[in-house]
Amino acid sequence: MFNHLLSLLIWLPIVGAVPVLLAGSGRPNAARWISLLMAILTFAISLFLIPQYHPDVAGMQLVESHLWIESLNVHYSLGVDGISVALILLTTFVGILVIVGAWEVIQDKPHQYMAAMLVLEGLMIGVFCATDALLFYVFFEAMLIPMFILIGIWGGPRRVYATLKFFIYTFFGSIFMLVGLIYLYLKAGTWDLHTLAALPLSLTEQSWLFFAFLIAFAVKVPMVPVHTWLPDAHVEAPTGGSVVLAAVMLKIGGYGFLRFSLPIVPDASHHFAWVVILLSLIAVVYIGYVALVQEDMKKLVAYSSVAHMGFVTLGIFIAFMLVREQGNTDAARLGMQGAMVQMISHGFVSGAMFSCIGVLYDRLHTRLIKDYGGVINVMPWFGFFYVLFAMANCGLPGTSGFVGEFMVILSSFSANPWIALFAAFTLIIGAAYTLYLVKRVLWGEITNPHVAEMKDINGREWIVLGSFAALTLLIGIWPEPLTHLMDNSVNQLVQVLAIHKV
Amino acid sequence: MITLSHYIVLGAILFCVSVAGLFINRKNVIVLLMAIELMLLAVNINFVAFSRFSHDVAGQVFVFFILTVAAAESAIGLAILVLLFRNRSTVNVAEIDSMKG
Amino acid sequence: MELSSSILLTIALAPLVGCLLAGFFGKQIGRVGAHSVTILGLLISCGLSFYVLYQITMGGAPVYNHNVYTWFEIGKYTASVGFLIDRLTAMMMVVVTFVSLLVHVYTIGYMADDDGYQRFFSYISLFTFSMLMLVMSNNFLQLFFGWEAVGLVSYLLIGFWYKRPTAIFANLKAFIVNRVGDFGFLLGISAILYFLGTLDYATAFASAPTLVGKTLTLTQNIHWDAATVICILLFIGAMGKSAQVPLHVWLPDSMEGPTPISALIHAATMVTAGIFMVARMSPLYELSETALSVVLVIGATGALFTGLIGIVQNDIKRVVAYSTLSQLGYMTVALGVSAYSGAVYHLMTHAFFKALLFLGAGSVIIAMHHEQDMRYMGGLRKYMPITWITMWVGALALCGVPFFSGFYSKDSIIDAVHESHRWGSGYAYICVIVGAFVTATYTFRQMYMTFHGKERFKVVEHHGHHDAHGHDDHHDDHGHHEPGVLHHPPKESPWVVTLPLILLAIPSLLVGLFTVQPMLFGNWFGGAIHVDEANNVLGEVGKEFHGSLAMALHGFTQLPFFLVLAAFIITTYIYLFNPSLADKIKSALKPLWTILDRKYWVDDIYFAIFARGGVALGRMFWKGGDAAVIDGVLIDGSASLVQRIAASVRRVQSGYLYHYAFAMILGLILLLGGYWFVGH
Amino acid sequence: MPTINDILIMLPEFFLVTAACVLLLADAFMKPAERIYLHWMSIGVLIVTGYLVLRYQPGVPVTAFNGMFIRDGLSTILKLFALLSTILVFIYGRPYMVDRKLFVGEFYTLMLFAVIGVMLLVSAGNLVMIYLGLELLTLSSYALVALNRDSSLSSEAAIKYFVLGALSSGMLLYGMSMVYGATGTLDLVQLHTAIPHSAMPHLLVFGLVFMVIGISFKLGVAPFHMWIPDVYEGSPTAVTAFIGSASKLAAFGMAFRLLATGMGDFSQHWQLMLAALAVLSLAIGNVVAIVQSNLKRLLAYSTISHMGYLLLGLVNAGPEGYSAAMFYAVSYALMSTAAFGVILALSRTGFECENIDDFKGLNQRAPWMAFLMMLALFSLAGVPPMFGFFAKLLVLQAAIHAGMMWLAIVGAVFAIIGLYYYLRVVKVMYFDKPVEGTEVRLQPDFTLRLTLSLNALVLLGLGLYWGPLLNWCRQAFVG
Repeated sequence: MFNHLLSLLIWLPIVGAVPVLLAGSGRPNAARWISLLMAILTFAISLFLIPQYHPDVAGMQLVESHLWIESLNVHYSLGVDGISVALILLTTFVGILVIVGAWEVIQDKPHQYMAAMLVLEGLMIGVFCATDALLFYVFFEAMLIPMFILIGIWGGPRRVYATLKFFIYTFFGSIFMLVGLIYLYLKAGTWDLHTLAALPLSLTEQSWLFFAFLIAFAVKVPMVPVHTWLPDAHVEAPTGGSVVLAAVMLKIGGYGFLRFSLPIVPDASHHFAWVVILLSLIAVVYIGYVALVQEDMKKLVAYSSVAHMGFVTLGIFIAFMLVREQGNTDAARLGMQGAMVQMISHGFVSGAMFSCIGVLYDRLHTRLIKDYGGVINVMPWFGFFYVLFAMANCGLPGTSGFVGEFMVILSSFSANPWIALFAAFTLIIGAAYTLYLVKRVLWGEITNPHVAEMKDINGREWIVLGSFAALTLLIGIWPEPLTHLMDNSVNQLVQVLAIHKV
Repeated sequence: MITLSHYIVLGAILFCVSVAGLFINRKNVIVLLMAIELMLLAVNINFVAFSRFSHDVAGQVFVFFILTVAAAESAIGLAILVLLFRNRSTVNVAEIDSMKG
Repeated sequence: MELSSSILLTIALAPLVGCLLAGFFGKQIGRVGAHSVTILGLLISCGLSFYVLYQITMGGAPVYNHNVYTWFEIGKYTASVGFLIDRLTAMMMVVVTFVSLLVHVYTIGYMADDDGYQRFFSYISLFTFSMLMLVMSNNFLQLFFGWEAVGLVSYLLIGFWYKRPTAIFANLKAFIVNRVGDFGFLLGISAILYFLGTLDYATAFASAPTLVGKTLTLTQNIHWDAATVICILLFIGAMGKSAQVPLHVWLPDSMEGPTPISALIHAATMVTAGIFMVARMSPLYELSETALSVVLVIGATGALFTGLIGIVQNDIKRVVAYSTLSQLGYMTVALGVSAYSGAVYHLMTHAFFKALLFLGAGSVIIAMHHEQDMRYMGGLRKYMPITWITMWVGALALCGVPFFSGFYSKDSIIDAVHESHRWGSGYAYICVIVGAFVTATYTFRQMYMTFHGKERFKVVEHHGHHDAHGHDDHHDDHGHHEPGVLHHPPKESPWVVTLPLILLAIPSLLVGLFTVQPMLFGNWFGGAIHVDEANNVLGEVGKEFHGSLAMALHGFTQLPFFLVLAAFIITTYIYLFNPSLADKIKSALKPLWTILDRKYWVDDIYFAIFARGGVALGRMFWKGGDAAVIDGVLIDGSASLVQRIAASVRRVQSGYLYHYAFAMILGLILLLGGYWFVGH
Repeated sequence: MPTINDILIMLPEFFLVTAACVLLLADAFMKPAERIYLHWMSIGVLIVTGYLVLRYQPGVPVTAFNGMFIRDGLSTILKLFALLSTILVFIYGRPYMVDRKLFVGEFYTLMLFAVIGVMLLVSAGNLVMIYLGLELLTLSSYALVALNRDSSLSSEAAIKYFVLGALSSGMLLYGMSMVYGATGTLDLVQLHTAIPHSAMPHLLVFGLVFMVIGISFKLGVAPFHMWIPDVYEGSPTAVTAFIGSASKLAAFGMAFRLLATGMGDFSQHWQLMLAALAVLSLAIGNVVAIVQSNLKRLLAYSTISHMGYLLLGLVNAGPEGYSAAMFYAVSYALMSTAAFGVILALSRTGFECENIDDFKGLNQRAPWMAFLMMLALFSLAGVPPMFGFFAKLLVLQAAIHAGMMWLAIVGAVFAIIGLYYYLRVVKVMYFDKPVEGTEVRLQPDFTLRLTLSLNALVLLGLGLYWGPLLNWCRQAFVG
């Protein structure tokens, strides 16, 4: 089993979706239970990664490689390093929670919903495992289909606009990457990422490729100014969709930077690092202000996601300044680790935030902040979780939200104090928009009579929020296991980006 | 002395006439059929001329095929025309525009 | 003997356990259960803190500095969670746990009828835990953890009565203003990591001298001295936490929280964290004259001008709040002249008498059925003698009347400033001297308005209604009944309230007398605080020190005492013999009064610029940037453009045969032309 | 001197011709009730022909009748898929034709003759053969389009198709005559050798242009695409499916024969022409499709754009590019048969089910059909892991390899625009509520459902494992 652990992880949920579909709308509960079983099974199997993966050994592990298309030299090749392992665990974990979260919330064709979720989960795992460029691209794109369906069928009033925007936006981003990858293939005769990393490229070639990759991943992350699909998608998506979108899908953008931009076009990445850094800082400040004035809870959290992902891109790209201009590899590692931890933590925190909003939405069927107020009066437990996640969202020490931002700010100061200055601004603006939200939703007198009738969270919601909370705190209080898991891989990346190709 | 180029030019002229007939004529579909025949004849002239001047008989054989096929073609064309007239009770090109866009 | 980490962990975690029990199982264990577990936790923690203090001072235990566990370890950078226990820490631990314990007890009475009883106990225990993590930390990471954690608890407690619009505004404000400070603080920590490559106190302080000569390059030609940058950045953090101008605006509003936490958090402990931090960082601050001057000037400004506001306040708690601001200013001034131990010493005495004043005020508020406006009080002394006497003790201590604890700490600060030759010390000296007078003025005014003169409230007996109207629906606010009307006469508060008052009155009175000699002049803090010989102003002051009694007697001949006396005479005359005079003066000095009443318009300006401005900016970005430009023009714009093109192109498909044929001919011509074009 | 061997080489064609004639006669003696046998017989005939195509397959390209007829890998593949798609069309089309009283012998015999045309065209070794094959195909197609005698749309489509088709074949012939004049030969292989030392290169290019037009018309490349939307819309859907699949394969074959086999050494002249035509049809096809409300018309425009992508492969003018283009043609044939298959399966008497709105809420009514249609549409849109994506991948790669990065980028950009209108259909099927009153009734025919499901699932299957097919296409062009 362990030699095909990754394939198992990818295909189990995808294949598992078939019985779920067959269970059909006739027996929704059967569909629910099967999909839950599949999700739990996948998670259980993914736990084997922890003993199977050796953090102290560098390079890809649990490697699988089969020739897929020999005339194009495409391989079905999988492998994981610390970063992928962390992200896969995140995916499988979230996978369970979204299914539990959708349990009786989704009444219309639940079997299709669950099936789409499972397929999506499998494909996302595939993205994190693929070590062949074309395979990666296939997973990367195929992901869009189930998400498109999820938003489109179970979404809100403007779901069609949102989902089309989402699909086309992302497709737009990635198609150029495809052209770039083909170019690379024609040059190198292979799609193997490891070989491509070693491929010598002129700075012009690298620059073109860099921007091809940048568009693809910037849209996914998303970075300013190609972020506008995210608020719409989030607002319209069903809760589960938003959770997956925020918790995992955005990470794929950051992950892509690590797998493509850094190793394949290091010099161009260094050359244009300032672009990314600038955009990241804009994301932190500009988006922070935008988030401040949102009237829709989901939109607000969506924007805050953009701001938080800014730290990911920032952490990744200051590494170049640190390594190449100061030779300070340790600070680079710190920043990159920060980016990674931020990805994971944002997975939990934003996922939790969206789950919370889902809880409210299921009760009042509105996401407008002004319809709420004084929720704490009737839902104390919910209030507890909501405040906890809000605090994590504005990076309070002791929650996972702090760790990544802390590391990134620390290392960015070493890169350039000004970067740190703007990055650290998130402490203020982040607190402002998050707590302003909490103030308007949670605190105060009950103004809306319907709020008075709301019931506190039930057991199912307790499980979802509770597990999110547990991990948020765990990582916040003791990130060392996580950083240790990824340390070797991050270190390797830092070494790689120190190598000049021209 | 009539050279090859004369034939080619003649062919070209006939061809142009037929083409002009095809898109200038806005009245009757039958005219279109005629134009098409004319075009094929222009082609035939070319073939014959070329084959004559390059002392290669294949071209003239081709002409026979073209003539045959042309006959079949016009047969079908007329059949369709009849059909059209039956359904539309008109063969006016300017009125055949129910499918557009 | 060596301190064991288990003891320290117990000290830190006992309150946390109490918090979790009271918080998660509040319903199950009930009110009594809640306060029992939390108080038990505090008792353990407090007792052990005293034990630790004993071990450190008398028991000859060496300084404890060990990590509990590694937080992260990346390359050469490591961050850990651990404890550094020296005399400074030990003292802070005792102050924190002792005051917290008393506040816990006091709360039993104060919150007796509140719905959020368990929640409240859980919060204050959580606060104690966070504060202990802060003071016991041996590294910057944990310091920052505690720093923000106390901020969180303060946020929760200010907003404890979450139905009050004012409360939830105040707690948001408090948190965000604190975040402004933390913003600088975090950058300071980053700078330390950048320059010293470590987050650990000991290592950092050891390598601190290497900072000399290092500079931080901001632009091509702007290079700042490393130490100055670090110290100022850290001090920005302190300004937030310890409510120094211009970040002081949150503290007065924080009085929206229940009184016990005003005593605990916003007087005794949390707000002094900044002072503690700077004292802790003395090895760094000693490297930068500039930074210390900044500290000095800011502190002095706060000491005087926030005190002035106190004079015009009518809310009994706000008076104390402003006095806290001003006292924090004193401490900061002390830091500014490198009299760190003076600052910490004043921190301690202030913790006692200010907690006392707040709790006393709370006791009065209980008696007045949550009426906080002093204009409806007066003559309370005969109703509540214990509160009256204890508060006088606190008041005199605050004014710095000789023999009272406040005298020793405050006077030595004034002397220290007098001794200092640092840039800004002249200004500071004026501020603190005038401040002494101001302090006395608002203090006596408060005491008179509350306890003396004739009663300005009337008692209207309401039978039957009285039980229903306990002071639990007071959170809805103080305005239910019309001001100055009570439903039954004020009475002395229960023992759980008065006991803490007494227990705090004793140290407020005596602690100075016994501890000034060692702690202030005896280099008691030892290695914990580092002062360059050149800056050792307290040493200078210490030269004239001949025992605490002598110092007190000598105090009667000093300028500060005369100022206090003057204030005493004036206020006595005004508020006891000629109350109408107050209003006359007010109207006479209308403009001045307005300035003070509007708090120099600082809050208004901030609100206009940052709150409204921020929202306006955000809306501009959102509607203008995201909605209009990116979505409107780029995304939907291009989409609709394609639509329009399509709509026009489809018209080419006219349906007419001859058009189709023409298109083909056109294609032919294009290809031929194209070929001709390429060919030639 | 022709030998028996020549006959053997052309055996599949001979068989099919004979069979077609037999069926033509048989039909005359059939009662309408027995026509179902005709249906199965024709399918059987096609299967046998396919078998014959595969059997006796020479390892190397061979010619018959003095190079008139070429039998090589290319022709084999194209023939097989043409036969396959014709079979599919028969299966999908039968219920539809029955509903419309069009279930007549002509349909089958004409189709069979058209297939013969396809087979001759793709195996043509001589300009004459190309012309004959082409005409056999097109003439039958004219008749097929007009099959529904009572429909005015059908006859309008037919007349348009006929006139324009005639014009294009006239141009093709004109071009052929020029080439013939310039080289003095009609044989493609000799043409290939004669071109370099031709006396009148300009005349040659002149001819080339006309032939390119003939090809473009058959492929439906802008600006010679005008007939496509109207014919697709007007003709019976079954016929549309045939025109959209088999005859596209034929068109590709013809393009290859003329351009590669015939004028391969002249490629520098036609590469740019094709590139320009590709850009034009990518633009027109994708853009105009956006505003269509009739699904058949939309698919027509999508055809136009797809032919643009096919040209991306051809411009490479090397074995790699040819194989990519053929791969694309094959994939397109399969995708369009699937898409039209769904339309056929959903349509019934008096209900064409060809308007996009007819698909509203299909997921509620016939989830499986909706799913199959979605597979087809995503495949057409070129979203991985569907088959269509890899076809696009290959042609893009071919274009980049030919040093036309700009062309590849244009292709990519229009893929984005194209995506939109496919998604629009998916949206209608999945996200819209069904229109009350109109309820979708599936064709009960079991074979139809089964084959259709297989057809659509193959798009996914080949997407996951398309290596062998690609190899096969590659092998057709090496040596």
